[in-house]
Amino acid sequence: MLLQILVNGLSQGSIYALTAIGYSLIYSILQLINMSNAAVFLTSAVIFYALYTSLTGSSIALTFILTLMAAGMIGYIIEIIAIRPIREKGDSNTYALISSIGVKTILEQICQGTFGSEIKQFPTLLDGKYIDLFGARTSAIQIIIILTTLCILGFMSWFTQHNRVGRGLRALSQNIRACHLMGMPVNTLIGISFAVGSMLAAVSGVAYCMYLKSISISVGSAIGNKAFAATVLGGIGELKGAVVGGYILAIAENLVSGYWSMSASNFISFGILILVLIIKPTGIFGKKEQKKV
Amino acid sequence: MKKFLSLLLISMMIFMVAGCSNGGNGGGGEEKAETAADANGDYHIAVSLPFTGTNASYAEYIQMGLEVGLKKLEKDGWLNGDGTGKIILDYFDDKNDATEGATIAEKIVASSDPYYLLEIGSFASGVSYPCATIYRDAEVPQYALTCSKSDFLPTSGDWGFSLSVTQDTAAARVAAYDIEYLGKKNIALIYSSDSWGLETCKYYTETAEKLGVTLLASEKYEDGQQDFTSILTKIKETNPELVMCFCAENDIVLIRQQAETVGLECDWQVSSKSRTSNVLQNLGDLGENLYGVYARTKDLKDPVYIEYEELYKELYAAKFAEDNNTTQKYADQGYNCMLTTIWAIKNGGTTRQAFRDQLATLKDFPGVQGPISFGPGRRVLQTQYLSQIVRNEAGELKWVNYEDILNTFDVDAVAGLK
Amino acid sequence: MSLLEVKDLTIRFGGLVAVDNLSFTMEEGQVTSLIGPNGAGKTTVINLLTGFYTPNEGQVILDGEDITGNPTDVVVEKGLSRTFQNIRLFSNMTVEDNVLIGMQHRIEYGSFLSLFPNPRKNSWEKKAREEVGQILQRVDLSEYRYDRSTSLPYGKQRKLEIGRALAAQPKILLLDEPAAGMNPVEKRELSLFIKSLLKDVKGILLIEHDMKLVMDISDKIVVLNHGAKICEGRPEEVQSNPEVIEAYLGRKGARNAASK
Amino acid sequence: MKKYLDTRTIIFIIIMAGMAVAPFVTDPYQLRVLISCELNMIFAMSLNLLMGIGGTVSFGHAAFYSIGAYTTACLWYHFGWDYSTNFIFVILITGLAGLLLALPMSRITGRYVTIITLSFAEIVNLIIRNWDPVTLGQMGIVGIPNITLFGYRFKTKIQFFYFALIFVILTYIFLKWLVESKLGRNLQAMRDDSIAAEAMGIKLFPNKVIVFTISAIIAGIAGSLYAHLMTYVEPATFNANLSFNCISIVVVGGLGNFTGTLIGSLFLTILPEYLRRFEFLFKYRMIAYGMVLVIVMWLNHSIPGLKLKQSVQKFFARLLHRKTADQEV
Repeated sequence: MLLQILVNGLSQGSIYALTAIGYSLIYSILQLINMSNAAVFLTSAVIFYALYTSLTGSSIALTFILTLMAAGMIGYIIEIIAIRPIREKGDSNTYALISSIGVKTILEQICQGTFGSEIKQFPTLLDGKYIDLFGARTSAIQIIIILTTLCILGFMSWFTQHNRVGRGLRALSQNIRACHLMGMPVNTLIGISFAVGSMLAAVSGVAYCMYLKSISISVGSAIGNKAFAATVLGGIGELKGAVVGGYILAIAENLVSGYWSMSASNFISFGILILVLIIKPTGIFGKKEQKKV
Repeated sequence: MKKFLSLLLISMMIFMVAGCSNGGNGGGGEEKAETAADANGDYHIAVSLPFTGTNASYAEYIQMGLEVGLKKLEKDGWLNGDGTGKIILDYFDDKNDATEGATIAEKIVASSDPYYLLEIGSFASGVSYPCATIYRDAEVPQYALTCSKSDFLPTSGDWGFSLSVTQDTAAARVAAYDIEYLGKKNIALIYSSDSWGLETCKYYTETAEKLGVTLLASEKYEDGQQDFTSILTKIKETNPELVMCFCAENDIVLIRQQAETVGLECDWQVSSKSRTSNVLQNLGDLGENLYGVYARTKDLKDPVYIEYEELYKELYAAKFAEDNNTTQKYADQGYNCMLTTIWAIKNGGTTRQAFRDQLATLKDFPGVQGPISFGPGRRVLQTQYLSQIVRNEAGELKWVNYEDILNTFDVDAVAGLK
Repeated sequence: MSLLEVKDLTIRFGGLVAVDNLSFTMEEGQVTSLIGPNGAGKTTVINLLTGFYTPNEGQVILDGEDITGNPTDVVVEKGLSRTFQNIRLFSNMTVEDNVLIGMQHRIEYGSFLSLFPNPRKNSWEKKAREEVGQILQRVDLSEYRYDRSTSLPYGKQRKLEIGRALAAQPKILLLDEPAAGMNPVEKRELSLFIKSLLKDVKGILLIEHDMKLVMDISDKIVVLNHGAKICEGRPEEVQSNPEVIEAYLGRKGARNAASK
Repeated sequence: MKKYLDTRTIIFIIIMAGMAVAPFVTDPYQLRVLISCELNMIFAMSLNLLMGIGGTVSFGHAAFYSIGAYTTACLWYHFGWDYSTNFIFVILITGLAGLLLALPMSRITGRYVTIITLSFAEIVNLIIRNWDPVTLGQMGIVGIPNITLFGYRFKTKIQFFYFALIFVILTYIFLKWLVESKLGRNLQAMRDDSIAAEAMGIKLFPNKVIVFTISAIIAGIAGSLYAHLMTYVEPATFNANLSFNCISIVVVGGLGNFTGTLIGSLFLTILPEYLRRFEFLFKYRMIAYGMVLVIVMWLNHSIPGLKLKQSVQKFFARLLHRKTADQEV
């Protein structure tokens, strides 16, 4: 039983982690909590479903790539429409926050309008195959999700360390004005960071619906808050923090709902978050900001 | 430029406050018109349903049922038979939110042009409840067709109506079927944590105790929950014979699929709320032998049903085909609601008070789900049968009703309702 | 009995000794300057005096009272108020409100009385606003009274910050590089202004890089290098002290200067 | 000289006069919309105190709103007290909740404060959902009666409207006193630059606790009025959207500008109702609402914040032959 819970925790943790990386990426650059990230999670799942049923028919891979591109575009457009005008005016983040809430409402309502609120079947990979992992019954899709998350974490750490654009993003997170002075295309880079964040949300959205083998419009609501909590738990702004935070949260939740009750598990996830923040305000991996006078 | 924009916005706002009146003159339509019909003899009915938000699909089905009912009336030449006396429906979207629902209720009550004869109420009891006091005070009939909370009718004074069996009766009957008829003794329960889930779970447990069965586990889940693996793992430990689910149809699909991943083998029972074609379709083979409860006599030879199905296909052919040639459960209830409303108006219910009195006397009305009548306190007297997804000879999975069950098994007596 | 006594003040950040048992005194009615090359630990000393950091060892005695390790708000009440190297005005507040914040610890009505109009609050508010008028007169910013503080030109913002510090009626006014970013004319005006401030406060501790300004108005100079005091005395003595020159110009520089 | 009649107070008086006359010219539906505006005004003003003056961006302000509503509902359900005694308990319990939320603030600054408020709101909602013996959990509490104050029952909606209007006026005036007092200034100083504020002798933590407690109490009062208005409370209505709507009202109205909050409440409460009458918008009403949020953020982030140009200010100055300045506190 314990092992089963751990495996469930790992796969759910991966879902949280993927979305959390998106939150963390954008936060580290703009110190902005991008509320529309959860809406992109839902929108990309709906786009995948729409593409799968209408255009590309059978091949999951092609649909997945198209969805990723669409999600990247959505992320870029969100940045241009909702965030850039405010950011360039140098206004405080609260205003960018409100416009990202506006975008969240718009995206959610469009999905609601077009998709309807009925549940629908969602294609999945290697359906029905179960592997007996030391007595814990894990479905193939769970393994795939865990592996993809680890690969993406590897890719992201490579991307931010060695790739030119990735290093640009990391530079941005240190000091945007300096990047301006260095002649870096700050606006496009921030646009790319939104696009990357959205793509990550798309991956986790589609993966989650594949795990559930079905899709409905309320799929994003629970995940949005939890992923956000995971980002903070791991230390906001730290990519590996988002992943570790996601896993800790998911495993704790599954343990509690396994041995106690599901409604208690929500208590636990937010309870842990507050406890960690009180003990170490910047989260597990976060660096303590020096109080400069 | 900015100054112009600010003045534009502020003036727009003042215009909006005035614009909100949409024709309603001051003081609202309190005066008792001797007939609710407007200038050209048509009757206006307000419909407040959650067209956006979580229960949006149910709202659409009810709307389909109402429209099919209107189509039937149109075929019979409207109310007076000669093309006059139309019924006009005004739809409102309450977003499944109590505050929104109450605001709409005030709008309906206050509006004198169009003057609403009655209001066909919201889907969830959480939204119909705050409106009940508003309609009771303004003496406007509230037809909350899907409200199944036991104390909704008393709260709405004598102006509230509902077409669905109250939770206490429905839950007791399901328990009786599971324990006595199907002979299941080891039962686990999964229920949604909204007011409907809580109440049905309470009555189900009570009846089970009366019949000497204590539940192995009863697990509550928060709405919006998608991943049930932890609950199902826990229930698997208690290895039950039957799992009873008081959940919405979307959740049943998730639970049944995830039970497969967790490896929980047992029988499954759902309440009437999720005994729908949608569940049938989504579950596919997993749905086999899924028990359900249903009030409908799927008697294809029943003329009322045949006429309903024709009109339904005429208006919603694509949806009909998509649901492999069955009409949606909530559309049937919408249709029943429309038929009973038309019947009440035709038999003298032309003012709000008259309509209320007339509708309260409903007895053995030939509805699509068999005869409907309002017992004492306007509670719906309707029998409910056990039903199951069974593979017919052609190998297709279909919902089947065990209608002859009542000849050998008096469910109400067993459930202690008599 | 000197106005301020600092006895072997020390603070360590991990291995680094930022201030190495520094001792100096300030006398009443004098402008004492604290100078030293960049990174000598001047700002750290200020933070130690004003209670932002608590020292590992040593004592700070203000007008006979030991204020070592006291939190900032207690230090201000005891009579030590400061300005900042990079101007820290309250950006969304008017000039008047900024000065009112400066004197807030002298306005004697608590949070509870703030919640509703009462005679005590009204009288204190009236008195405070009159005093603000005088202070703004003193730093000649009266006509900007209702303007937003950040809308003032740079020089005037500096003056406002000094005005705000004055509003606390401190015993010692601590000026952290007030002349930074000023042209010679403004500097000239500033040095006269600082001299005139001695009428309002008992002593002024000045931290400044501009040697001409420091030599011009200081009665006593303390020179810091790498967190340790290398010289304390009158401007003339400090000017000719070889260690000071070496600290500023480096050994080679010192030799050239000496040979000239 | 005391600026009694700066532009903000004048606009406040105009709005209140308009509202006072409203019941005579509006039908019950419009009156209901205006009552919702009133509750949003009180609720948004409390958040504006926390955000605009206190500098804390709170994502979970609906928590205090729900605590206020549920305190009233539970006390009536279990003990049947009338509004006068309930009111005292609403103040006590929401004040306590505000205090509880302020405690972690001593160690935490900046962005993390927002995250703590979000988690706090989620936990409060979960407690209400699952504490069945007291709050009846998801069943909701039904049949909350009209407000009875010292025997007098506020039966009709119009009486309720004026009862709520009194609260709006009292809150506005109370907050105006607070902002123009030593406490108000200290809070704004802490908001603008906490290090400089500390250097001026302001004790950060006690002030934080006070602003959280007062803001929580005012939000709690709005919640208790909501409970009596709706006669039915259930946990689902106090969700995250309630907090986000309130943040939008405050920001659209202008941070720290209480008159702006009144205008913001009117604008963002009437807008969805007004959009209801457009047929083509039937299902996509909320999309228009989202777009308005984004557009207002473009327009220099608030309507009143569009800086009524000097001419308007000068007009009032000449009118009252007083010197007024662009008092953008």
